[in-house]
Amino acid sequence: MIMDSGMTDKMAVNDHTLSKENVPALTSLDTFRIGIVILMGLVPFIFPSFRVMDVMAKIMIFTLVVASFDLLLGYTGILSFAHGMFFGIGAYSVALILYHTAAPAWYHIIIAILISLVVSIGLSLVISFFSLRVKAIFFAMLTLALAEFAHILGVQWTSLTGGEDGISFTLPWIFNFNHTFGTVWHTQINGRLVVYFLILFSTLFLFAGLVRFTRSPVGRVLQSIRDNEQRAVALGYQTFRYQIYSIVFGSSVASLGGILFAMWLCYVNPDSVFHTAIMVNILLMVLIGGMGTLYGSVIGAAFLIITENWLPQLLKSAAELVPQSHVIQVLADRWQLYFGILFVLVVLFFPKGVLGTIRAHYRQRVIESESIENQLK
Amino acid sequence: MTMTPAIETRNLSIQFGGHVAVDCLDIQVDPFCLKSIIGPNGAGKTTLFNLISGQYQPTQGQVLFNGKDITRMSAAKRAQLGIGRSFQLTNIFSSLTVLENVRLAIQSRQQIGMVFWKDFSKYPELEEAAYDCLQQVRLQDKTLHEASVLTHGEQRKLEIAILLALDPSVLLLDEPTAGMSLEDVPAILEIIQDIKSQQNRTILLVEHKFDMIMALSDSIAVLQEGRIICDDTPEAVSGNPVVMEAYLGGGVKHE
Amino acid sequence: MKSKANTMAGLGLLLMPLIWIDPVTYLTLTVAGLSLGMLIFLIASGLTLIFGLMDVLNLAHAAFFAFGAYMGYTVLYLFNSWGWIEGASLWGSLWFLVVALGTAGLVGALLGVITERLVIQRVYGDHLMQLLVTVGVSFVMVEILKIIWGVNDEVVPIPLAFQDSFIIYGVFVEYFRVVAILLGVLVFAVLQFMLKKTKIGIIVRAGVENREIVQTTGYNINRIFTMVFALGAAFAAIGGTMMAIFNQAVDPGMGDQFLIFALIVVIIGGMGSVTGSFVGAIIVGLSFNYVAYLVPKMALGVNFMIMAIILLIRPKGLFGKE
Amino acid sequence: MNDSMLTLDDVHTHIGQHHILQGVSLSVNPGGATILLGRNGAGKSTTLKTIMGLYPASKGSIRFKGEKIHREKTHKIARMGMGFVPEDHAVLFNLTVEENFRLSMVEETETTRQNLEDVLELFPALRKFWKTKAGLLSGGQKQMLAIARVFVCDHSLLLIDEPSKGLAPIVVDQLGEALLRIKDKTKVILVEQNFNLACQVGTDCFILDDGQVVFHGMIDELAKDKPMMKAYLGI
Repeated sequence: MIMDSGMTDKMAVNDHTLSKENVPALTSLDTFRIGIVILMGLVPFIFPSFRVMDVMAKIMIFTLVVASFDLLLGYTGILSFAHGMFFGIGAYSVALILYHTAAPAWYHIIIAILISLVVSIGLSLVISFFSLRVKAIFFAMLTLALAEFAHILGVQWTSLTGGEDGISFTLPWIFNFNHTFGTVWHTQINGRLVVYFLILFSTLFLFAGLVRFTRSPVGRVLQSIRDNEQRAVALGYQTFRYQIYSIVFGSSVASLGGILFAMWLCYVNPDSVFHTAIMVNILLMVLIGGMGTLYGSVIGAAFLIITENWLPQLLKSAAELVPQSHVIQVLADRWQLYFGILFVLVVLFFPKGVLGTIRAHYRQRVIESESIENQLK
Repeated sequence: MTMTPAIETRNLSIQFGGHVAVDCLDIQVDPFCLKSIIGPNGAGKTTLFNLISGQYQPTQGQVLFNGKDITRMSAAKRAQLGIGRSFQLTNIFSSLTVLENVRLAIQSRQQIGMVFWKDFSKYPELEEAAYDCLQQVRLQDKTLHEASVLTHGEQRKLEIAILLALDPSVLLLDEPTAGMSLEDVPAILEIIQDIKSQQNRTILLVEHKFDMIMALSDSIAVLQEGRIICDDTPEAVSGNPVVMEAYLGGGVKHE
Repeated sequence: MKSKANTMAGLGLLLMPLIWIDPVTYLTLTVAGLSLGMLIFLIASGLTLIFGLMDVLNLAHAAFFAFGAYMGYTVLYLFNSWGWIEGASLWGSLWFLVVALGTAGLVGALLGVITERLVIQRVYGDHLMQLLVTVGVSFVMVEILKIIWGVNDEVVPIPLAFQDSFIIYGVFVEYFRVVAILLGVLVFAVLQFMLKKTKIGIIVRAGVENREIVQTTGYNINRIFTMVFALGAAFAAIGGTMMAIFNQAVDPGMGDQFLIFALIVVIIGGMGSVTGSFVGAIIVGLSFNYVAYLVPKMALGVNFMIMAIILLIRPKGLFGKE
Repeated sequence: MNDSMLTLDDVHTHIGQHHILQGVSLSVNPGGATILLGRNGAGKSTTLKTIMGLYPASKGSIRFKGEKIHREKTHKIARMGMGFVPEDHAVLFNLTVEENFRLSMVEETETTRQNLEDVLELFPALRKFWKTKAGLLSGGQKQMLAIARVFVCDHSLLLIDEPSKGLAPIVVDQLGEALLRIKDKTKVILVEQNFNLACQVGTDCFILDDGQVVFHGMIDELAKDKPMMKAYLGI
């Protein structure tokens, strides 16, 4: 069953007693979800190529980051351009600690997680206190300025961050890529595979946490605030507090996503984690999947990352079909242009995104069948 | 015997710019009564509501709720205490379903708004309670509709259902029939009558339909330029020539 | 009383760097800071205008700015290739500047018209959509810019006369800095006149709130909106050319780098207030220069600190309303 | 009829998928006030907005002073001398009372300034709040401002949508007087639910039902026609 309030409401209304006793059976959509997770787990064994595994790992990480962003944008109605910055904070905290310690051990990763959480929570609290009370648009501006500042800091504070060259580092303990544990199914079980599964399970766990959060009473209040804040206050909700909850939680998850990202690449630089282009990508992923759907983040992340890996080559080979045309060559080189155009078109003409559109359609059908029922009565 | 009034204001004033909208106003509303507030446009009726429900902070004076000073309390806190209000222009969560609109109100009343670890479907009793409220205002057939697709009259009913769901001891109704077509008005009237006959809530009502006020009210306060010029029983008010001059402009027209 | 105290406090802060800097250097830095401030004001003014009147936060502003910078660069590059720039007199150089600024302004206005008609017009009244869509437009425009001019930094040929300076009381003042200050003040005056003395301000603010009423009163609100947006874009482009000459270089990412200044200025000054932006830009320009002289690495950080402090005292900015 | 000021001929209007006006034909002569009556949703407001060009007519023609206007832009129609007061306190909340008036003076001339003085005479409360934001006015004061601001310009035709909605009786009386005064000078088309007010100011009237005109006649004739009133107005 789609995570759809309409459907649950219907059950509750028409069938109070039934819904209480019934243990929910596995629906086709649940099976689909479990299937995807199992498939993700099997990928390293089915496809020996690193390329596929790399794409899968990035899809998972970005699903997580995009979902946490959706919590802010889609469920709370707050546009924070600093979300990419929190992602960067996570990535840099693990990179810096492992890089600056002589002999990193497993607990250094725990320390990195703690540091990034503390920094993210602290910073998101500060941002909220400064800007939430004024106006949503102000929040957007302030976070954008902050994100730019973080990028500049990453580039210019060379003694700490290594500047534009970035930091490469090695992972400790079982995560070390040189670690091997033997072979299963013709596939070598090594540190990289361990990290892959760490990403898989962390994403699963945190994503489930986000789903639970949005489906909890708090999540419901957030949606009401997005819709009509004044009314939510009149109902007795202290809206400010709820918005802070959402921002702190979302930002923390984003920084955890950053940690996973850095661990997968074993390399960070300012452009790869702090640049506005990352933020634009996250935005595009949310929009394509559908704001306020959470599950849409899977669709958005998968679409964009797969295209990103495949579009440049496709354009290049297409450009070669037209020989000696400089313009076409240049147009093929700037493949990000097409993302930008797609972005604008999606915002203007497809604002609900893939999953949002499907759900709206589905809800319409539920209402129609309900009104037919009423007429029959 | 003197009862503690459910709502009392003392010397209440508020200014906007240089303009005094409510001017040293004292009003007392006895518990479980229905008091109407009438007066020409601009007399400060809605402003008074905003002061009582906490949307505005007064420039001077006090607001008391069951004898307790709530002047410095936020709007959200007052709602939790039991002061519920409806708005002059319809004010609902338009992108949420009808049921969800009411469910949120019940959730607020039961103080489980801060729970983030439990799935909301673990609270079926909330939905049942919401369903009951919707039944009271005869909207039970529209539970799954998005609130924005309701007609104007239905939205006003939903607004009252939300208010009931908060289970407030004091209801502030700001022109519940405003903008409604004539054929929808009796339904609202009936609903207010229902609430009143349960004898467990205090109601403050702002309304322009004079017949309706005469039929419903226990007492009527007449506001003019931010002051109360008369506060009495309906009969006394309708017999008061000063009031009739100020409010009805001479000749009383009963439609 | 209070405003007097504020002015005194402001003056005190302004003179504070004299504790560490000798007076002549201080004056030099002040002139440089003022001219930087005016350049930043030029960038921020368009943003403020569009936000204050049309209630649109235009994040594509940085892209208009960058386009303007490249247009100015192109004009000067052409003049240089014809050999006009090198030996030009001060007045000749001024003419080149006017042509460059004019071209940039026209192109900026044209881009503004296109953007407004194609995109912005569909999202009036919806802040979230505006933010999203202008981020997208910005992204597209920077990519187009890279297609036209390439991804590398380019050196902007500068008339030598601009780099000349004259000396007053031992303080070196470059001619270009004077031009920058005059231009900033001129733009400020034009904006103030437009907002205070004409009805455009009223019409546009009214149109933001309720198009129907404005149309039925007899105004062609669509055209007026397009014009205001184009004007904001033109200011951004002019600011871009000025900044290109000031830095003597252009690069595709320059929009983002300077957007941060514009944002800080608008936040400090109060959103939508032209006077606020003017004052905010001066504060940012001066403090940036003083601090860059004393502790070079802290320059941008100090601007952030000033922003934070002002937000703490006045959450709506210096001149912000409601 | 060539001397009619405004003629609608078989006008259809769609809003989204809804077919709101289903062939409205009516014509009004210069002078006096014409009232549009009918139930909620009968299409009265849509008729006014279609005349004003805010909704495109999908079929039919509209003529104003002999010129076809059903393809014109709203602001052009307005400049031809048609004024419009939409329903629900149609003022600009973020503008002061003064700015609201300045906005309505498309050209600030001696006449408009004189008109403004006259209007302020009629609604003295507005002078008191001259520098106040219109959003801070009470509901009734907003409605007064909404009407007062169109009186400033010399229109030849005024379309007014439910001016008495949400007003206290005494203010309705005041409004009635203002309308009586203006209708000597300017033709008024009024949508009104308050039948007393309609009778007070109206000369002739049209009743709309389900997007069509079902009655046309003098308003005092209608007042006598009890079955008609019952059937279409629920009175």
